[in-house]
Amino acid sequence: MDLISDQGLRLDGRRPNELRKIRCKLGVFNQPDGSAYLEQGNTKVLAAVYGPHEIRGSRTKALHDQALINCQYSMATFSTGERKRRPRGDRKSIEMSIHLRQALQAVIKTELYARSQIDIFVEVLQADGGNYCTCVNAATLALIDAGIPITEYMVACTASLANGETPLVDISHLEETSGGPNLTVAAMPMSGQIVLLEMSQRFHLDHLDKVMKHALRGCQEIKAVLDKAVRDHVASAGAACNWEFKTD
Amino acid sequence: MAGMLLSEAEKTFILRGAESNFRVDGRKRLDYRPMELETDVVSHASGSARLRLANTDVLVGVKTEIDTPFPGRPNEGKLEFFVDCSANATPAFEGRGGEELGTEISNSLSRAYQSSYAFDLSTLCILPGQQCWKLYIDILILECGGNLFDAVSLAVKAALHNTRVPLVTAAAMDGAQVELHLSDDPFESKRLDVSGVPCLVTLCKIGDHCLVDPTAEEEVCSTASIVLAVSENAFITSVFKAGVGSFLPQTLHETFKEGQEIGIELNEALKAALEREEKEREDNEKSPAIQRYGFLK
Amino acid sequence: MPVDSRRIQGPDSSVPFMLYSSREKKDYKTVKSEVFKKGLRKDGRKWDQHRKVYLKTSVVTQAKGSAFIEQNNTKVICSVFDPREIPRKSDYSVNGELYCEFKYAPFSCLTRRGHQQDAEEKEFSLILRRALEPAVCRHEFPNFQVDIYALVLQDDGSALSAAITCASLALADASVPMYDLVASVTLGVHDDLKFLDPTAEETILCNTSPRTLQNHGTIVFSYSASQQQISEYAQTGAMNLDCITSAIDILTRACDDIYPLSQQCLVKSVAKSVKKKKKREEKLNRERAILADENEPPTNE
Amino acid sequence: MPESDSSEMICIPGQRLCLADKEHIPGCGTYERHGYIYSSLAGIVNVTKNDKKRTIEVHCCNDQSIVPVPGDIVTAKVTIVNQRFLKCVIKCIRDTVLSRPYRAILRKEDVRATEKDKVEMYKSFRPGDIILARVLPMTDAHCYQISTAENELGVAIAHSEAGIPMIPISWTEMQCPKTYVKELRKVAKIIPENSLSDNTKSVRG
Amino acid sequence: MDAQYKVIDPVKFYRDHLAHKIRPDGRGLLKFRPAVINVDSIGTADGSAIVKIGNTTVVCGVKLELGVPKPEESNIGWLVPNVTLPPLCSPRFHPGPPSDEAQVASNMLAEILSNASVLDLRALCVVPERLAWAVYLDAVCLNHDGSILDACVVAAVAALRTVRLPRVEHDADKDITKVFPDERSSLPITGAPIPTTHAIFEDEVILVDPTSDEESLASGLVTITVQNDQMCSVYKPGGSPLADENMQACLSRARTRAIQMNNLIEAALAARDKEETKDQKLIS
Repeated sequence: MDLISDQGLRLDGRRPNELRKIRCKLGVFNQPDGSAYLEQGNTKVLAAVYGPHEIRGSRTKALHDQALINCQYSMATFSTGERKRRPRGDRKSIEMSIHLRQALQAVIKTELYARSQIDIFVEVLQADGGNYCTCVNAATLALIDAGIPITEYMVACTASLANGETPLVDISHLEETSGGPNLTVAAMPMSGQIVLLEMSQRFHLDHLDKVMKHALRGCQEIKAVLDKAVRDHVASAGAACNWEFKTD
Repeated sequence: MAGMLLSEAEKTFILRGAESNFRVDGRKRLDYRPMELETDVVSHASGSARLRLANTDVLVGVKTEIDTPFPGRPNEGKLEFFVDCSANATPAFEGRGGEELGTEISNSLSRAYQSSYAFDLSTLCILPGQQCWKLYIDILILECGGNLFDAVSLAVKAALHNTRVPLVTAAAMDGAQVELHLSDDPFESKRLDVSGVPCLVTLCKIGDHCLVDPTAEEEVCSTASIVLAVSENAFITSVFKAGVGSFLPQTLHETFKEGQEIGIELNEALKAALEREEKEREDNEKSPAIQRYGFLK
Repeated sequence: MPVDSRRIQGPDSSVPFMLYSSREKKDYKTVKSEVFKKGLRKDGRKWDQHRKVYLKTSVVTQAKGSAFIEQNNTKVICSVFDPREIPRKSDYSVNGELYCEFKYAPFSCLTRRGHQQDAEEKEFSLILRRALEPAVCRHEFPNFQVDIYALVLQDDGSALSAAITCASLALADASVPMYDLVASVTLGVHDDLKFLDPTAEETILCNTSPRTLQNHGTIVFSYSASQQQISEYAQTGAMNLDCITSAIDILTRACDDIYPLSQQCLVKSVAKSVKKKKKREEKLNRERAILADENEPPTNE
Repeated sequence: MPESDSSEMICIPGQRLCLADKEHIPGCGTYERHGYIYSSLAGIVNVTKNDKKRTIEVHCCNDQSIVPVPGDIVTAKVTIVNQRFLKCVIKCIRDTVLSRPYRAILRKEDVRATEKDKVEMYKSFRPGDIILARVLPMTDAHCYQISTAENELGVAIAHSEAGIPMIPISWTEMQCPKTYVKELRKVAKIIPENSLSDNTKSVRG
Repeated sequence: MDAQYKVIDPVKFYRDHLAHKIRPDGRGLLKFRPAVINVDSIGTADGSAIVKIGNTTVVCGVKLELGVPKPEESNIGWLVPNVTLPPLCSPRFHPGPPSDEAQVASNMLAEILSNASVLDLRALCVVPERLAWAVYLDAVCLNHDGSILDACVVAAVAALRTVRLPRVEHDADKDITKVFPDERSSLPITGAPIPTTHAIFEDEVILVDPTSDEESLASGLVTITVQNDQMCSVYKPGGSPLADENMQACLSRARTRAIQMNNLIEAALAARDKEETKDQKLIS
C-alpha cells in the first residue's frame, strides 16, 4: 500500500508534514486537581492529575528529596477496532505507564514536593495511532490545569518514513501498521531537548536526521496549539475574577 | 464513595435537609440533578453514549461480535456488561482498585436485563444453535459524583438505542462450518428494540425518608438504598438493596411506589431526549459539518 | 481458558448428557400445566405452603459455629469462623466486616458446577452479605472480619434463601453478637401464579416468560421478625407494582412462620450445650483429681 | 422475667429481655433499642445486683466470638524476638480460647515497669515461650500492642534447651529441672490455680 | 482449663494423655472412630455417598457428561476425581485456589483409584476418538477432623457404586448423539481400595485414625491402602521412621479395617435398595 499518493498526499488527505487536527479542553472534570481532554484526529485521550498529596499505600515508597510520580495508562475496552479484553494491566499498558512517567518526570519540579505523590492517570477513549504522544500532551495540559510547576511543556510527536524517503509527521493508526518505521519523540520544544526517543523497525541512518527534524518540528507545532489553549483557558478562568490580560 | 470524609455537623445538616424536603443543593427529595446526554461519541463502537449527571460522568460503548450460542439456549444471543472504573474518577480505582465496584454495577445490570421482557436476546440470534451476536456493553466511569447506578443505566439504554447491528446478507453452509456475509454498507443495519429496557432508580434512605439521585455526600449519610429497575410501562425488572441498613415493610412499600413513578418519568425523559437528538442530527445531516461536542463542550 | 494446574482436569469440553436426551422436550404449556394442577403443585403443596424446614446447629465441629438446613431436596450447610484480621487493609474501620462466600457443590445442580466461583455465585455471596449485615453487631469487632461460608449440597430451588436462614443460625451458633436472627423465603411469580419456596422446576418456569407482558420472576426476601426489619429484597424478572405489593405481604408472613423454627432450633442447641457443659465439667473435675493424684510423685522428686 | 436469677433462662439474639431503665442496665451480650434491653447472643441470662441496679448480661455456652480489647489479659505464644520488640500470637483472651490467633507486638519499653531502659529482650523472652500480658490501647491499626509491666505478667511457661518445662526460681530466672541450667526470663508471678479457678467460677456466677 | 491447656501447650497435653494410653476424645490408641456411610442421598448427582468417620465428613458426588476422548488414548473415557477442602470445613483453609493439602489429596485419590483399577475406563468410551463419558467425581469435605483421605476414598468408591450410566447412541456420520436416560446400567466397578491412616507421635506411639489435632502434632503419618486383602499403596510423607514390625502391625490393622469398611459399604447399598433411608436427613 502506498502511503503517499501521486499527488503527494497521505491516505487521510494530509500533506506529509501536516499534523492532524488538534482539539483540546482543560478542566473537564471537577474532582481531580487537574484534568484535560485532547484529541489529535481520531485519537482521543482524557487525563487527570491528583496531587501532590500524601503517599498512598505503603509509606516506604516515599522519596525523601522529591515527589513520587505515579502514572497509569489505561485504554477503554471500546477504544480499538477489535475489543480490548482488559483496559489495563497488560504488558503494553505497563510499558506505556513507565514511559509516561519517565517523560513527565523530566519537566515536573519534583524537588518542591518531597515525600509526597503526584498521580497522573490517562484514559484513551479512542485509539487511532500516536496514543503515547496524545497521552503525553494531554498529561501536560492536565498538569498545567492542576497548577503543578513544570519547567516547560512536554510534547510528544511521531514521525515515519514513506516509500523509504519521504518523512511523515503525526502518523495515524493505518500508517503505523502498514509497515513503515515509527519514531516517537518526547521533547521539551523550548529548550530543544529530547527526553524520550523510541523507534521501531530499522531504516537507513542517513534518514534519521530528516525524520528527527520532522518529529521535532511536529513537537513545536503541537506546543503552539497547546500553548494557545492554555492561554485561552487561563484567560476565560481569569475573566471570571476580573483579571486583566495582555494578549502576548 | 471511598475517602469521603464528613463531619457530624455536615451529616446532621444533610439529614435535616432530607427531613424538611429541602436538600443541600436546593432540590426536593424526588428531584434529579440536570443531565447532559450525547450519543454516538465513540467511532470504534457500534453504539455509544456519554452521560453527565452533575459530577458523575459515564461513557458507554457497545461493540458487536459473532459468537456461538450457549448449548442450553440455542435461540438466544449474548449480552455482556463490563464496567471499568477509571482512575480518573478517584486514585482509589488505580490498578484493580475499581474492580469490586465495577462487578457490582455490571452484575446489577445483567440482573436487570435478565428477563426476556427487559431485553429479548432472541433478536440477537443469527442461526439457531450455531451463530449469534454477542453485545459487549463496556461502561467507563470517568467521574463519580454519586448515583452511579442510575447514570450508568441511562447511558447504557441510550447507547443501546444508538447501536446498529450489521445486517447479515447471506450465510453459506460448509459442512458444520457456517460462513456469514455481513453487509459493508454502514447504513444497512439493524436497530435494537429498547422499549422494554429498564432504567435503574436508586432510592436512598436518609433518616426516615427516601430521596432520589443522591450526591456523593448524601450517599455517605445513607445506611441503605433500594435500587429498582423500572421499564417504560411500569414493570419492575429487578430490585436489590445496597448498603448495610434494613427497611420496615411500610417504608419498603412507599419506596417502591415512589421509585416506580420516578422510573417511568425517567424513561420518558430519556426517550424524548434521544428522539430530539436524533431529529437534530437528521436536520444537521444536510449541512456539511455535524457538530459533536464530546468532552469539548 | 487457562488450565487449572491445581486440580485434576477432565476433557477440554464436555456437555451434560441430558442435552442429547431422547426424551421429547415439553412445550411451555404442558410444563406450566404440570407444575400447577388444580390448585396444587407437583409435590402436593398449596401455592403458599413452604416446604418443611429441618434445621440443625453445630454440624461442623471444626468451625466456630455452623448450621445445616434441609428443605426437602434443597440442602445447604453453613459455617462461621472467629473474627480475623482483614487481609490487605490499611485503614482502620470502626465496624467489623462480614465476608460471605456462597458456593454450589459441583454436583448440587442439574448441570455440573465449576470449582471456581462463577458470576452467579459471586452475586449470591453479595446478597447473602447484604441480608446478614444489618443483623450483626459489627461494632463489636472493629477492624476484623467474620467469615461466613455457605455450601449448597443439593439445590432444588430457593437455595439462596435457605443459605441466608442457615447462615444467620450459624452466626448465632458461633456466638457472634447479633441484633436479631434473619429468616429468608423465596417467592416465584409466573403470571397469576405465585409459588412460595419454589422448587428448581418452578424457578425455571418463573424465569421464563412468553413475549406477552406478564408478571414473572423470583424474589429473595429476608426479614428479621422481632425487629420487623427487611434486610434484603432481591428481585429478578419483571413485575408490576401490585404484584410486588402483594408479594411483600406474602413474604413477610412466610418469614414470620420460618423465624420461630430458627428460634426453636437455637434454644434447643443452647439447652443441649448447657447440659453438655455441666457434664463435661463434672467429668473434668473427676479426671483432674485422678491426674493430680498420679502426677504428684514425679513432681516431688 | 429475669428476676428469678437462680433458674437458668435461655435467650436468643433479638429476644426482648426487659425494660431499660435506671434500675436495669444492659451488660455484655445485650443491646438497648427503643427503651428495651435485647439479647445479642444465644445463651443464658445472668443478672448481677449492685446496690439498686441490676446489670443484665447474657453468657453463651461456648466461647463467644471476641476480639482483644485494651485492658484484657491475654495468653500468647512468642514467635519472634529481636532487640527492640517481640512478636507473638494471642491464643487466649482471659478464659476464652481462640480458634484463630491474633498477632501482637510487645515492645522493649513495655516489658517491665521499672528500669525500662535496661531491659534486654533476649534476656527476657525466647521464641516458644508462653506469656501472660495485658492489651494496650490501640495505636496501630494493624497489630495489637501488649505489655508485661506487672508482677503477675510475663513468661508463664518456658522450655529449656533440653525441651523440658523450666521452673521459676526468681523473678528474672528459670531453671531446668533436668540439666539445672538457668535461663533468664521476665517471669510472671502466677497465682495458684485453685484460687484462679475459684475466681473464674465466681465470675460465672 | 482443659481447653486453654490444650491451646497453650498441645504437645504436653497429648503426652499426658497418651501416657495413660487414652486419647483426648476418649479412644484407645488403636481404636477407630465410628464410621457411617449413606449412599444416593443427593438427588442432583448421578451417584453420591456421604461418609462420616467420627467428626470427619465427606460428601462425594458424581456428575456424568459427554466429551471427546484423549487423542493419545482414544478408546478410554475420563474419570476426573477431585478433592475439595473448602474453607467451610476448617479454619486452616481460606478462599481461593485449592490448598496444598487439597492438591495432595486429589492426586492421592486419583492415584489410588487408578492403581486399584476400580473402574475400567474402556467401558466409558462410546465411540473411539469421537465420544466418551466423563465421570466427574468430586469429594467435598464438610468437616475436617483428620484422616481425610480415608473418608474420601471410601466415599468415592461408594459413590461410584451408585452411578447408573444411561445408554448412548452415536451416529458418527451425521454427528448426532442420542442418550436414553431411562435405560441405565451400573458402572463396572471392580474392588474397593480402603486406606487407613496412622499417626506416629514422638517417634514411638502409633495412633490409628488420627483427628486433625493429632495429625498436626504427629511426627509422621502413614496411609496404607488395602484392596481385596492385597496392599495397593502406601503413602508415608517423610517424618519419623517406622520399624518393620510396626509396619506389619499397621498393615494387618489396615486389612481388618478394609473388611469392616467393605461391609459398611455393602450394608449402605443394601439399605438404599430397601429404601429404608428415604426419610433420613443428610446430616442428623
